[in-house]
Amino acid sequence: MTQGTETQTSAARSAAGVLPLIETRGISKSFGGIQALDDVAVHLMPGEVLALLGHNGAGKSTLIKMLSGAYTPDAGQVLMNGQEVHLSSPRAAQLLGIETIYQNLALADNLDVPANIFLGRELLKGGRLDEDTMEFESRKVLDRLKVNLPDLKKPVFNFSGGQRQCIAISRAIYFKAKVLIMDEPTAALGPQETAQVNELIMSLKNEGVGIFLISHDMHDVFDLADRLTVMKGGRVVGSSQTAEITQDEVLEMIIAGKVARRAAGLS
Amino acid sequence: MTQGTETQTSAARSAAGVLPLIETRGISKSFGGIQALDDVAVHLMPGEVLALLGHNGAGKSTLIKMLSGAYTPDAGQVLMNGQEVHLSSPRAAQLLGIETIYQNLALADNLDVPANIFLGRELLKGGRLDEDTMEFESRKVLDRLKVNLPDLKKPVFNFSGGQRQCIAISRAIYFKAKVLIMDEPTAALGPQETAQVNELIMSLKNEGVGIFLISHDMHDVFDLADRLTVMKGGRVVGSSQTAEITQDEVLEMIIAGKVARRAAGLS
Amino acid sequence: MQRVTTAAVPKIPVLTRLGVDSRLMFMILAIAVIWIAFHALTGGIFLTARNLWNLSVQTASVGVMVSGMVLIIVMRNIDLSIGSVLGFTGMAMAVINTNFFPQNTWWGAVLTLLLGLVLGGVVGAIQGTWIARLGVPSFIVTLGGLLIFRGGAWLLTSGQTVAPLSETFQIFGGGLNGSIGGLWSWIVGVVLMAFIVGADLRTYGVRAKRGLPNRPLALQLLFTGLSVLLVLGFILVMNGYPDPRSGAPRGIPVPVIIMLVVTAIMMWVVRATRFGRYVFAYGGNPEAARLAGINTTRLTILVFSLMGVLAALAGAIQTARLNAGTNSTGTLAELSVIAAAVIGGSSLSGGSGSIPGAFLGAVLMASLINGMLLLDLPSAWQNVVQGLVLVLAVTLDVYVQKRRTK
Amino acid sequence: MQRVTTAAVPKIPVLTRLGVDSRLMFMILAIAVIWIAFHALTGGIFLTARNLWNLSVQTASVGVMVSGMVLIIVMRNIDLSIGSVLGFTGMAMAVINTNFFPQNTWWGAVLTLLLGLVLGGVVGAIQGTWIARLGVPSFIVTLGGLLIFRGGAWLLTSGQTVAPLSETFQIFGGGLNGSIGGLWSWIVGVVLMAFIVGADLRTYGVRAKRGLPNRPLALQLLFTGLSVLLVLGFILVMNGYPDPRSGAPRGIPVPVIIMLVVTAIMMWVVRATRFGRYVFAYGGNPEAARLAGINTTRLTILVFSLMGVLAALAGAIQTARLNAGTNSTGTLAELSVIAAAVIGGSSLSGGSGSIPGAFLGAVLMASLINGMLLLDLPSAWQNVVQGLVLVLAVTLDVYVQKRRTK
Amino acid sequence: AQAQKPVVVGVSWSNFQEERWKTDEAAIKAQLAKMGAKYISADAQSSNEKQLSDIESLVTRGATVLIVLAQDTEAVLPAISKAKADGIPVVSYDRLIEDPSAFYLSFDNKEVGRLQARMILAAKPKGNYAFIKGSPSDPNAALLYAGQLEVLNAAIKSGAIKNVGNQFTEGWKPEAAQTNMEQILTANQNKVDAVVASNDGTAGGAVAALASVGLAGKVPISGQDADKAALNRIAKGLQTGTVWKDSRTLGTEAAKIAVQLASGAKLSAVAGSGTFNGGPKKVTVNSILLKPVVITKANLGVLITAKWATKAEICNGVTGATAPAACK
Ligand SMILES: Nc1ncnc2c1ncn2[C@@H]1O[C@H](COP(=O)(O)OP(=O)(O)OP(=O)(O)O)[C@@H](O)[C@H]1O
Ligand SMILES: Nc1ncnc2c1ncn2[C@@H]1O[C@H](COP(=O)(O)OP(=O)(O)OP(=O)(O)O)[C@@H](O)[C@H]1O
Ligand SMILES: O[C@@H]1[C@@H](O)[C@H](O)OC[C@H]1O
Ligand SMILES: [Mg+2]
Ligand SMILES: [Mg+2]
Repeated sequence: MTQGTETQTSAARSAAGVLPLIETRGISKSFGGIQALDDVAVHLMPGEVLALLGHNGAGKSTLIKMLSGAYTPDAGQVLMNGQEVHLSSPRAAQLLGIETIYQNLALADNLDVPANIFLGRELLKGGRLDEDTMEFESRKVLDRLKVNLPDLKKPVFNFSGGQRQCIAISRAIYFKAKVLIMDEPTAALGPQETAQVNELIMSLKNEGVGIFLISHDMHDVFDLADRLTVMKGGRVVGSSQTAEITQDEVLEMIIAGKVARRAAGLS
Repeated sequence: MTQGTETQTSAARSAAGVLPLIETRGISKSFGGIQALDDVAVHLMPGEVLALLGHNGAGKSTLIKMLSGAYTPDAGQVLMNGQEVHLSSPRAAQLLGIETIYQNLALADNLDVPANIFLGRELLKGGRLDEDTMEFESRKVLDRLKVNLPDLKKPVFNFSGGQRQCIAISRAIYFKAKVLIMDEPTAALGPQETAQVNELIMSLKNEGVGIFLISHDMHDVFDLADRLTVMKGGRVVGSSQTAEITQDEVLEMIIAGKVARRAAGLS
Repeated sequence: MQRVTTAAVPKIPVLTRLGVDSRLMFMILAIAVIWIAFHALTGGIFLTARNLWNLSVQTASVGVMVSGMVLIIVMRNIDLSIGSVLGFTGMAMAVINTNFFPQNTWWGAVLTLLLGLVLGGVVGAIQGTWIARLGVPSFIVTLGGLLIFRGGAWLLTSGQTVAPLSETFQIFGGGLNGSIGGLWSWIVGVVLMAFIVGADLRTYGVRAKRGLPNRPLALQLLFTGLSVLLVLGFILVMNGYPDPRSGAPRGIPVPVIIMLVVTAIMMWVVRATRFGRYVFAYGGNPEAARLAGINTTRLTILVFSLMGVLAALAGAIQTARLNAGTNSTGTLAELSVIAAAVIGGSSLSGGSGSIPGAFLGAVLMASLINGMLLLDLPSAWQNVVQGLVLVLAVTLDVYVQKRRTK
Repeated sequence: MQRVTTAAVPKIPVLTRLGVDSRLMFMILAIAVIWIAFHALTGGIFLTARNLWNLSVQTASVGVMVSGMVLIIVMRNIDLSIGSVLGFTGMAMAVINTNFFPQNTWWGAVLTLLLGLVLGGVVGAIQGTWIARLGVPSFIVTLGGLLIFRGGAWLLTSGQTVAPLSETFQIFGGGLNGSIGGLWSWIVGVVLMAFIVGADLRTYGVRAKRGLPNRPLALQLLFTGLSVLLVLGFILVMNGYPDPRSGAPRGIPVPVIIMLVVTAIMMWVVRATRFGRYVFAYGGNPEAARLAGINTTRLTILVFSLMGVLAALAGAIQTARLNAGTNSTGTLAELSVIAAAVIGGSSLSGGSGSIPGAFLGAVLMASLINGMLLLDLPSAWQNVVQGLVLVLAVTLDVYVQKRRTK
Repeated sequence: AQAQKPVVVGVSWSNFQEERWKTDEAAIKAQLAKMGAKYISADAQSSNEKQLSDIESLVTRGATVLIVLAQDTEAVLPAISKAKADGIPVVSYDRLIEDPSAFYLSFDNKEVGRLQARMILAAKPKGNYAFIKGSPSDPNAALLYAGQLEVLNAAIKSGAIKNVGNQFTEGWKPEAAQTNMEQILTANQNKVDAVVASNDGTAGGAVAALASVGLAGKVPISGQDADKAALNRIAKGLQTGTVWKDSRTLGTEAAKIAVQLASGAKLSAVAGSGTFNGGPKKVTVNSILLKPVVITKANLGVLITAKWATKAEICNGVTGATAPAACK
């Protein structure tokens, strides 16, 4: 793939002098005959919240797993600040400042809350795990979400759906990210917890963090996102600034898989 | 526990001549020191949709697991049509007409879609599994949810979050239930799929099925539920007809754990 | 939007498209390679009717047990006791056969076998109950069983070898009188071929009528043809090894018939019965199986009982073949059986496993041992080579499977 | 709303509240019961200094390996090769020691040991790499290893036993010169006791200062006191068995020191290092561990290398103890080691396991065998009783654990 | 004081898999009972490591003298030196322990191998020989094979005898011997004229393999131990012979010697003892070597007279003209 074939939009952006924080070009991925992603191009600017929308099985989670290093694409490129990067492992993505909240939460069920929050990045003191500080810090970050956890030192196995989701969120926000990927972060959360997460998203955005937000909640999307991209059957249907589109038009894009007439120009 | 100590409300209902389809009295459950449920009484009338609300970890899932036979209570009773029943196993609950969609979905990941939908109640033909009919019937029930599944004969392991949720929903609705328990059934669903599920709830309700609906989505709750019960910290905060309470009042109940002043009389 | 793409034509694996189980194909291929290599190395001995006939008998004992082990492993359990249960029931049958029944009556042999199978079933049921009801890990319960029943085998006769057994009982071992002869082998073969052709065509027809996806007709015919040829070849081999006394073809040995029947039944159980379905559901997600209303306790007990019965069946075969009950019979058999199951694609973490795969795993292991003995390799080298081939074969298999689903 | 309730006082299990690991307590209790029972049954022989001293040496080989096996099992793997690797490295060390180094030099013994450990580490690393990089099930790779290295042990000397070893090397086996004597044992003991008191009090103080939950002071003192008494008792026992030549106390045997040091280090690794944390994270959810950025390939290789080193260490102990390299050394050791780990609470489905638990599991098994030998039971009965006690002990444990979390 | 302390004889067995050891044990027990000594024992289950622990525990249990059937004659030495240090005398039973402090009482294993070979050589002086050896981890298997070759070497060199297959038998298991024999037969198109099997268990497996190609009774085959099943085979003409080591004599002798040693007798003072230095390390030990007896169809009666086995056991199912004298 050569630079010459770059998409018009990204060329236009480069011309404007602001490079996207992260960008995909022509990403494809298939699983044993199922084409989960087909030639997907998305980009995210610093301090931008981009909502990814689409029906179930549209390919949203698969797409963001390319960006988090969980999967490697069959074809296509990922660029950060205009440079091609190779996200060959989750570690590689983390090191580039990409943090991810996975839809299936990805917790080690047999470990306690601090162990999960600091997994892979444990705090040490004098060569040994600093359990006390990790517990203290965990409590702090969890308190930001106003979640009620009876006992941090229990294995997370038996926590409720929402409690587990909060732990996964804490994991991702504790480490200062440049790009934050959130795959349906509030799906299992109660109203109060959801409000906290939404507040958090706004404050991270203001700190310049770029955020991918996958969500089925149209209200949240229109409250939080600057821009939205709709997918269907592994392809991008279209994109739009949230300010320039209505909920009904987005719904039509999701269901029909076509860009609404009025919004067509925006994509 | 004797009949004499029955709650006033249930006494009142009996007086009205309509017995609740299902009812709990004084249910308590603790897990190694954590009191997940404390003296919980709820009831559900035929054709009624009862929403269970509450913060994360309030005990909603634990409560409904008592009704589905997944857990046995430490103390308390369950009654169906006024008769005490012993829901000692999921099978026992199924036989009494109680179907459940669990929050964690509970699918056998290595089996395909029809095998999961008919798990435990496989169709036979001439003594052997009738795979073809099961596939056909699965397709039918899935189509009602308008979900897009590329290949029914694949293990469900790799399906997307929403696809898996639709399979779990199909499992529960295929078998005609008297009581349907839905623990956050639309949490991972796209807008179209959610609309279908909501429609389904209304039609089952009209057929006289009693439905427990656990949901964090206030819109859905007010659209679908006849009555709602709010829990906090393992106890019931209060109940109300949806028609007689506002969303804000409910939110206050969830967060403060107290019955809103205006709604107090209703509980 | 302009498309920026590098290829990515959706590639449905060709074998899947053709409705072929790539794992089984691979294993058959691996066995074929091993067979041909041994044939060359032994100067043309390996692939003689005589050696293949022997190989089939040598496979029988593990082959009978391995399908039971697949179910156990699929259910996230393990059974370490089968070697001891084999020895214990084998010794019990030897004692029963020589002491309690008149020699050389049909019913004496059959009754001995039945008592042995019941004993195996009871032993399995006890272990299964312990595991399912009390929640003790199967590793521990069956390790206890290994010790207890190995001791038990010794105690039955204070370590004395019990021999000889009745001629009728020896039939289960496939010795001189232990095969069904040329005529019966042909009858079995023809029935089998007719069945294959009938079943294949019927399935094809039904699927075609219902509009369900089918292999291309030519391919289906090729497959049916190959299956028929396989059966034909098998019968020819079995009849190609004459009885030294009469020169008449021996035909299929009884233990091999037992093994094939067990395998066929178990394949059917897994594919077509609720029981089989539940075993796999439990393996995939025990909690989901329970929540679906499956009686998982009973399921576990059943599977362990079945394993016990199969171990006893293998005990009968071994004891009859050796024409003696010895206290060492079956020692370490658990290892061969578990290995065959794992080679055949059972995962010790549960949820996956295949009966025909495990059967082929048993054939592969037995072929290795058989071939190396023909080469008269010193036993230390046999160990080394067996270890290497085992690892390499499975590595290749894993590699092929990965490429396929990539 | 009127309250309708039947009891349900929240019951925090008393042991948890007191900060006691109920599983370890149970195992210690089980061992105590077994010890006392044997003492009574053997007419006062079991609990003599001499027998306990022997028991400690008999535990050493399994005790050294079991902590490595815990990590392997926690990571959802298994290592069947350790018995063979033990035998192979043991034989290699015997050959090295007798052929390449001048007898009876310190450095000769130490270098032999080091070469052996390196060999074990390499063997483990190869197996681990195969498992982690090629994705072949550990059961198969290490089953291959079992065969290959057992053959290898034979081939090293064509099956000949290699003996005798240098006197200095024999020290690793705990024979006549293989213990550290009375004085040094006391020194070790006092240092240990001081350490326990110091560490316990410091931890208590720090937690108290930070306002973290602590045991009641009296209880803490009781616990510290008990630990000190345990060490004291241990030293007294070790010094209670005199050297027959001089009548002077033998003191702690070298293999027992090795076992205790390995166990202590491994406990520390699991509790306090990232490596240990990652092993458990991987066991709980391999995918989550990978997504958290952990290099799971390297982790697997490391764990298998560690296991190889420990197997070689056990090989040195066994070989030195036998004062001979034999090609059968270590046969079936894998079974004892896995059993000890499982008895100690490791689950073969991964994610859970405990080093001190496994250590106690090893002690329990060794006690059973040792005690049974002191009784005049025929060996077949010993097998039966050993199997029964094993199953019963774990059943009780499971029962206690269940009641606790109910 | 020594005399007042009761004699406790600790016997460490290598395993109980072959049925002969039960007979040995019974003989030792009976003799000790007669002499008022106590018998205690342990079974190492074919493990060197376990034998070490076994001997330790026998001493712990108060053994004043040991009878050791060594699993590995080298690896047992540390236990012997420990015993020596404790002043406990040792009888090395059946298998040589090359330590001057142990009294060697045995049927020479190499000699057993020689007898096996001679028995077969007499029946088939020429032709293709197959060897069914013992367990690869049992050093005695190697000794037996060495003895067999010693006798046959000349004929092998001259080409009269061809070694067409020799396999160890994992764990002395008859079923393993059976498979090994089947493969040797296949590899040689049945052209096997004689089989040297190292004991009766493995001979049983080999005979089963011969039977399935109709060669049982036609191919000479050796054995050792005079197991009852083997005696029956000999009577039926399915096995040429076995080497009978009257383990009752061995056991009785061992018991007597042990009691003597326990009461302070010098090794060299044991009645009838000589010295032996034929071991691999040429260590000189005090010894009594009993004579193994070759049993064939011709002298089966000896065993009946000696009450080793009953006529019913030996002659079970033996009928007709070919029946040996003992069964008539
Ligand atoms: N590992 C995999 N193997 C096979 N198929 C897969 C795999 N992962 C995803 N798929 C398939 O790819 C498609 C896209 O899945 P994906 O999880 O990306 O959907 P999604 O848009 O996130 O849906 P949802 O809203 O339900 O979470 C689905 O059809 C799914 O079945
Ligand atoms: N098996 C268990 N063992 C221990 N604690 C448990 C177990 N199940 C639930 N809990 C605890 O009980 C409390 C109630 O959990 P439950 O799952 O019922 O909450 P919920 O109301 O369904 O929450 P959510 O909205 O997040 O799903 C939580 O604090 C949880 O940690
Ligand atoms: O008697 C034989 C013995 O000498 C040998 O060591 O082991 C096998 C036995 O049959
Ligand atoms: Mg998704
Ligand atoms: Mg819940």
